[in-house]
Amino acid sequence: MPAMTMVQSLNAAIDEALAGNDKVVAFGEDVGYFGGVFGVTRGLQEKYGLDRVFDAPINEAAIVAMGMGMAVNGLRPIAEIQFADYIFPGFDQVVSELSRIRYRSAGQYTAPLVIRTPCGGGIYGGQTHSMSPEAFFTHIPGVKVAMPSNPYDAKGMLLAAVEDDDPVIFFEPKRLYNGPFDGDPHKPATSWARHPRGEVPEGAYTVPLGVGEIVRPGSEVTVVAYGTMVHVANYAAEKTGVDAEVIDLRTLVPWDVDMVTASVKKTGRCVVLHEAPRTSGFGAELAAQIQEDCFYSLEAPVLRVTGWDTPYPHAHEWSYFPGPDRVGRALKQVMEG
Amino acid sequence: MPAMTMVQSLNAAIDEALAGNDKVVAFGEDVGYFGGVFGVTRGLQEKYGLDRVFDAPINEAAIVAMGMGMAVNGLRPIAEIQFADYIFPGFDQVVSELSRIRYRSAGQYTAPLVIRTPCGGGIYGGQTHSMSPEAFFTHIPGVKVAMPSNPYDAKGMLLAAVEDDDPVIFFEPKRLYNGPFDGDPHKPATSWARHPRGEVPEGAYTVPLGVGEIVRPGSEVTVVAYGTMVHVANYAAEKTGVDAEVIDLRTLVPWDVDMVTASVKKTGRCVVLHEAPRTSGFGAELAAQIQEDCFYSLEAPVLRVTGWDTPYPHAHEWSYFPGPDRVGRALKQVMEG
Amino acid sequence: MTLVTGTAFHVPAPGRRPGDTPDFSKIEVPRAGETRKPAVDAPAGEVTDLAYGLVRVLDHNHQAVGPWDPQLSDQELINGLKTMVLTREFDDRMLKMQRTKRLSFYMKSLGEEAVAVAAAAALNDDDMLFPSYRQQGALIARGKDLGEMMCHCISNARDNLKGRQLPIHYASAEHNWFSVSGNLCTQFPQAVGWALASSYKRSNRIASSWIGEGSSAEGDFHAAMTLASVYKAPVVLNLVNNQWAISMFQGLSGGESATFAAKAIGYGVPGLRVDGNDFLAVYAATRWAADRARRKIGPTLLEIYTYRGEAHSTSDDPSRYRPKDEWRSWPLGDPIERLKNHLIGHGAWSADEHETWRAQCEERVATTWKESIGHGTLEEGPHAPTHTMFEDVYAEQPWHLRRQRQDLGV
Amino acid sequence: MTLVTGTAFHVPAPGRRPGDTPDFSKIEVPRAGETRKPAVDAPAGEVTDLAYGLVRVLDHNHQAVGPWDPQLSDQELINGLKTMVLTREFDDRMLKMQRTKRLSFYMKSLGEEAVAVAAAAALNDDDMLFPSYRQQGALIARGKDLGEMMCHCISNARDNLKGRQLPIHYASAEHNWFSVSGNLCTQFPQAVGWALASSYKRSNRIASSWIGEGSSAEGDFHAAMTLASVYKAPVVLNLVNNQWAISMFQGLSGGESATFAAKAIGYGVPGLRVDGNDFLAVYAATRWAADRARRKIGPTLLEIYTYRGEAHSTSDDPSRYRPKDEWRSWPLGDPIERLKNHLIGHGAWSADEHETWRAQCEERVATTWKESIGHGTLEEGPHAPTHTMFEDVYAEQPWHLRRQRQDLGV
Ligand SMILES: Cc1ncc(C[n+]2csc(CCOP(=O)(O)OP(=O)(O)O)c2C)c(N)n1
Ligand SMILES: Cc1ncc(C[n+]2csc(CCOP(=O)(O)OP(=O)(O)O)c2C)c(N)n1
Ligand SMILES: [Mg+2]
Ligand SMILES: [Mg+2]
Repeated sequence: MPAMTMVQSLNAAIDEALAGNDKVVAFGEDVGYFGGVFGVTRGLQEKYGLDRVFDAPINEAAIVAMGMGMAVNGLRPIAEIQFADYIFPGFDQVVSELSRIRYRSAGQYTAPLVIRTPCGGGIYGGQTHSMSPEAFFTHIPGVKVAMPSNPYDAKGMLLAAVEDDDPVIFFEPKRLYNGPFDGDPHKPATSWARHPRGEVPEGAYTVPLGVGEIVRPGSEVTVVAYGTMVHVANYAAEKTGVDAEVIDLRTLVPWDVDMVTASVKKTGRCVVLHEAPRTSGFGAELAAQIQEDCFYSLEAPVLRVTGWDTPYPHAHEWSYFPGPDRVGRALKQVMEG
Repeated sequence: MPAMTMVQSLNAAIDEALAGNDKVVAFGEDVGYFGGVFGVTRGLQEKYGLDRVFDAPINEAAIVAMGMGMAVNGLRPIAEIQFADYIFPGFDQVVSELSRIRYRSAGQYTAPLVIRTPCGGGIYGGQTHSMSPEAFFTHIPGVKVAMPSNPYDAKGMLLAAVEDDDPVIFFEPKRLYNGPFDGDPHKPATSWARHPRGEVPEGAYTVPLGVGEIVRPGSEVTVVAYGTMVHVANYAAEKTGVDAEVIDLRTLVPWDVDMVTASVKKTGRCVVLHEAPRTSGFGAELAAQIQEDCFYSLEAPVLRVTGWDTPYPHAHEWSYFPGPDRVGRALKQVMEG
Repeated sequence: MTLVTGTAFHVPAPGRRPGDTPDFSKIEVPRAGETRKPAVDAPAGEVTDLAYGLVRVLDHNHQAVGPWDPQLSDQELINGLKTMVLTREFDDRMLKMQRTKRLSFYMKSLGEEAVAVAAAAALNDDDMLFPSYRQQGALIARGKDLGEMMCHCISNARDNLKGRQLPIHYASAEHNWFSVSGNLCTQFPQAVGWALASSYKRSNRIASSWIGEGSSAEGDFHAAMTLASVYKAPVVLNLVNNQWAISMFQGLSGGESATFAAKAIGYGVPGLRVDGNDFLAVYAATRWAADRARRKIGPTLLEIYTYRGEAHSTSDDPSRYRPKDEWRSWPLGDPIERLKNHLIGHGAWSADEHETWRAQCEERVATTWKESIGHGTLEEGPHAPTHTMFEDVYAEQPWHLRRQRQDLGV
Repeated sequence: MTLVTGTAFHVPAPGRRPGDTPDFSKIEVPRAGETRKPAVDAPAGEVTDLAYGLVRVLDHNHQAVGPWDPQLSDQELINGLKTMVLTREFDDRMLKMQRTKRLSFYMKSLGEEAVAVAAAAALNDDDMLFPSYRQQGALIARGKDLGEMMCHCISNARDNLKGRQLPIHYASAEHNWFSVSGNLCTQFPQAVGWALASSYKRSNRIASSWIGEGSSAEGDFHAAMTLASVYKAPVVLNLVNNQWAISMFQGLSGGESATFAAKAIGYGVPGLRVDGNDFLAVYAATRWAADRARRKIGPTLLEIYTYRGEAHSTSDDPSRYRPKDEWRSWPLGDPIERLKNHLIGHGAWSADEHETWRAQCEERVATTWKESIGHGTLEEGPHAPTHTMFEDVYAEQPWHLRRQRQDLGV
């Protein structure tokens, strides 16, 4: 099995999708000839032609709407929004249109569009290249929301998203594109080649949406994370010696409530993590639901470790990013509770 | 003190603001000559002139951006978005611009824009005239979010919003425009004239943002609500006989954490309410924070009663709306917990 | 800050308000036949004059004249006329029923019947329509059962949308009629995407969409025009300038400074102004644009020039913002009267036949109404079963919706 | 679905890619002086030809010719030239420093110096600028301290933005320079709002904003144009067509089918195409538009026609999508060379003086850089104190931010 970066595995997924299904097209800003600013679609226009992998005007509403129109007409489009920070001009098309078309037409029309977009911080991208806006999308009935944490899942989940009959907002933590990242910026960069989930099978396979994964079994506390924070969680557990069970949620809507509640009922403690600002972040939903479902098993309140309620700063990147120290502190705190 | 509907008290507030401060202007779709589709700005163009109260093209991004540009240039604009359902074309201007201008310019530029918008259901408005999108805005650092539940607060809070040096998203529960509504559509409509908070002083006064109100003292369970749900909460408490303490949050960001936690620590139980869909609604934030702050006082999990995770339906209005029956059931359930 | 008197910046105003006498003297009405008809493959840059012209066929004597005369058979015209009359009768009844609270809401298309009905006639039945809320005439033209339309409007058990949508927000895949959105202009770029997928599939089907002049101020207008222009999509984009957007006259949407058709120029797309109350003109212009699309020459923007004869919807009272009965003075007349007079003029139709048909429509609508309410009403039901409220959010019901359904006990 | 071969729909392609010889033969370059200059109060409908012309002053002999010659004094021109040179030296050094990781990011304005510097010269210093990220020349022209610019770019303790923004996202109220946004086109409608408030205050100040041709596809472009047109706002809107938007040539933004200036026509706003590499032309057109705005006649859209000489930013490598050194073949030349040659041509400047000034700039930039890093660097700090991260989110810190600050222990 070849070792791949997440960029390569996403590229492979789109390649598989294009090869396997005539109805698949991919487009977005700089997606065509250039292959995307992160290279996720590199080489695919040359391989599949101008009308299957193409550039789109810089108008995110247009990109979503075009994808929706195409999907309604039977295609399986994969649209790229260059950075998740730039998805908002297209937000109305997602909230008011894409998410509702099945419902409001009583199933006569459906729009299985996949919107891929790189998200998250840790790259000194400042406030307009670092956002984690996933929570907004989890509050929109009718769209699924997913975020892989490694190359293997990225390929399998993206292929599952393309097969899915519902629209999927597919967040790609760009800090993980070229290697795992445990939240410590001072360590030398590591590569996916030396990570088990950097091994990516050739050919098509799917990792089902809606199913989480216990990436680190443990007994003392459940840590619910997704994207880059999965790696931070593992590292923090290791560093603190807290016997944490780390769950990689992978899909946010619908999330794997069974896996999470079983774990929390077992450990009696829970910490939820994300990079996005705290207030009304997806951690709020997780904490609210977990305390409701597991109240009588909980020995301490569910804690959240998240980005701060400020725009993402540039110079204070590592004071903002919820790194292993802050996660470690929360693990210790929840153990004392 | 004259009795006023909420439409009238909002109109009076804008009137006061325009009269008291040259810098105040009001605009939006149909806001000028017509006075708004709900009449909130009725008569004000005639009184203050075409350049102080005016119509705007049907482009919500333009409305927010124009307001922001004006606010940056020293005005105190009050923009109307005709229905909260239609705020999303302007969402990017709120998320990426309005909310961040103070931060990213390090205080050199500020944009004290008030965006008023009618929200909520109960009027058979279907999925595009019934939304309660407040949670989206609570996840945006840099904007304040408020929602009054009665004419008195509406006027005082709107005047506070206009005075506030930060942008305020001001949600107006349209079901309450013309009278209080306790969630029972089968009762005859009542009028604000017979409600104590329908008495609205003349002249300017403010109801400070960030401060909640205990609208019904109680000892058994704390109910946290805002907007129309405040009235539903009162009614449900009455109907069930549960001695609920009902808190009208009034401001969602920043919310009155001291008032809420003091109450929950006293009652040991809590139910949070909103009309918006459940997943990642503002109730999630409230429940997450309350369980964290009050964990050791809680005798049952914090429950949420909310709209369902579907678009707002037309015919099934009363199956969707979180009315007194559902709230009542939650009150009983939390008492058993 | 000291304000001097006078308006600080320009705020467009219609110049005629309640109490004023209607005054359309500023509206220039070119003679029928005056505006030229370019070849279907004319480059956009060579037809910019059409953005300032007005495609008209029926002259003041009700004769079809000039290059745009589509040369339709009497039967085709009579069909069009009949559909327009039916549409108007349907609208009338629905409005009345809303007044008696059987519908929560309604929007008429009075005066704009040709906009929709002529377009439907000029397009193929399998062309995909992305309408806004005032093109019910096109759905009727495509043969949608009136009873089904009513059942939708009253959200009863037979509503094909399961009670999920406001009245008039029809969706009918069978009629290649997309789901009407309550959000303005969103469907415009979607139509372009649909049309591109049609090209992609090497299909002959094109798309057409409608927005109002008020809606054309939305960013999605620019999205649609940019997409259509860049990829040369096979789409006919209609901008219905009916002079009003709720209470705002078209000057608030940019109409004071240029025609709406002129917006097409900057995209290198042909923009045609069309007399929207002239069935033949709307037919001919739509046909020209549809041919252009079908032959993959590219998109067209049609500014359909008309007047909103009624209130915006049942939620507003136009006598509060414009002169009463202004519509009666509209220089382009009533589309039904004009086509009727044309047909009568050359002996293919008569006033009696007309009245007979109108009465039949009234009757048919009334009968259908009675049947429809037999399947339930909004107020009293029955509606689609309550559990359906939780369906179609996703293809399969996820756990949280299942829980919510169970919580409601349905 | 069976796909036949060939492209199903039109996808614009630049026709020249890496490895190809640059070919600008399709670009028509009107002679300098050819495009007429209308009266400042000409109605928009009477200047539509200018959307297809090209305002040019400097001819191929570097002489200033024609009606648009702004008749600037030698000193004014020398000032402009000096500022352009300084801007280029500044950019060069910043790029190098980014390559050695002292900056996280940088964007040069190579070849576009006149776009910003000439505009700054033509506007009043108290006019409000809403720039995008490639108009640093205008900030330098307004006298912003280079050291402060650098301190911002390296987010050190003296960064006036407290380390909150990416490099080059300057904000300087003192210079009437709005906060540069990383989000494209958002500032365009804001500028219109600002300008309207200026009218409202009966102020003489106007606003000006810049976007790229790629960004003009955003919905906010339509928002800005609609607002400007409807309210006749005193604003100069610049659309810098530098041929590329990262890797996408201007055809992907609509440039294949019409000029970008032509977009103004549909709004009833004058749209002028301007040679962006001709300092005098940019000055003159800006001045015309500014006069129009200041006299409350209305807004103007200027398509500034130029070429992006460098990579989009330090994050991309243009040799992967366009011929190497394509810029060298750009038919409109280099703005610095052209103004220099003009001044030399009539004896107001010399090659030696030029080289001396350039070397002085290089030196000054180098010295300033050394001073600036003395106040800290991005990598090593010091930065603004960490607690400032929690400030300025709101005027006053609410409880949740206070808690978060305490949680971080700062
Ligand atoms: C995004 C959005 N903003 C505002 C509205 C409220 N609204 C509904 S119809 C309407 C006027 C539309 O006017 P126009 O486009 O001219 O169409 P017409 O009603 O004249 O056919 C408005 C403002 C809406 N439905 N959607
Ligand atoms: C809303 C938004 N979408 C996408 C981007 C990513 N992006 C940054 S610059 C750029 C290209 C802009 O090109 P153009 O407007 O022509 O300006 P230029 O760089 O040529 O000066 C893109 C796509 C962004 N910053 N904001
Ligand atoms: Mg209209
Ligand atoms: Mg560009």
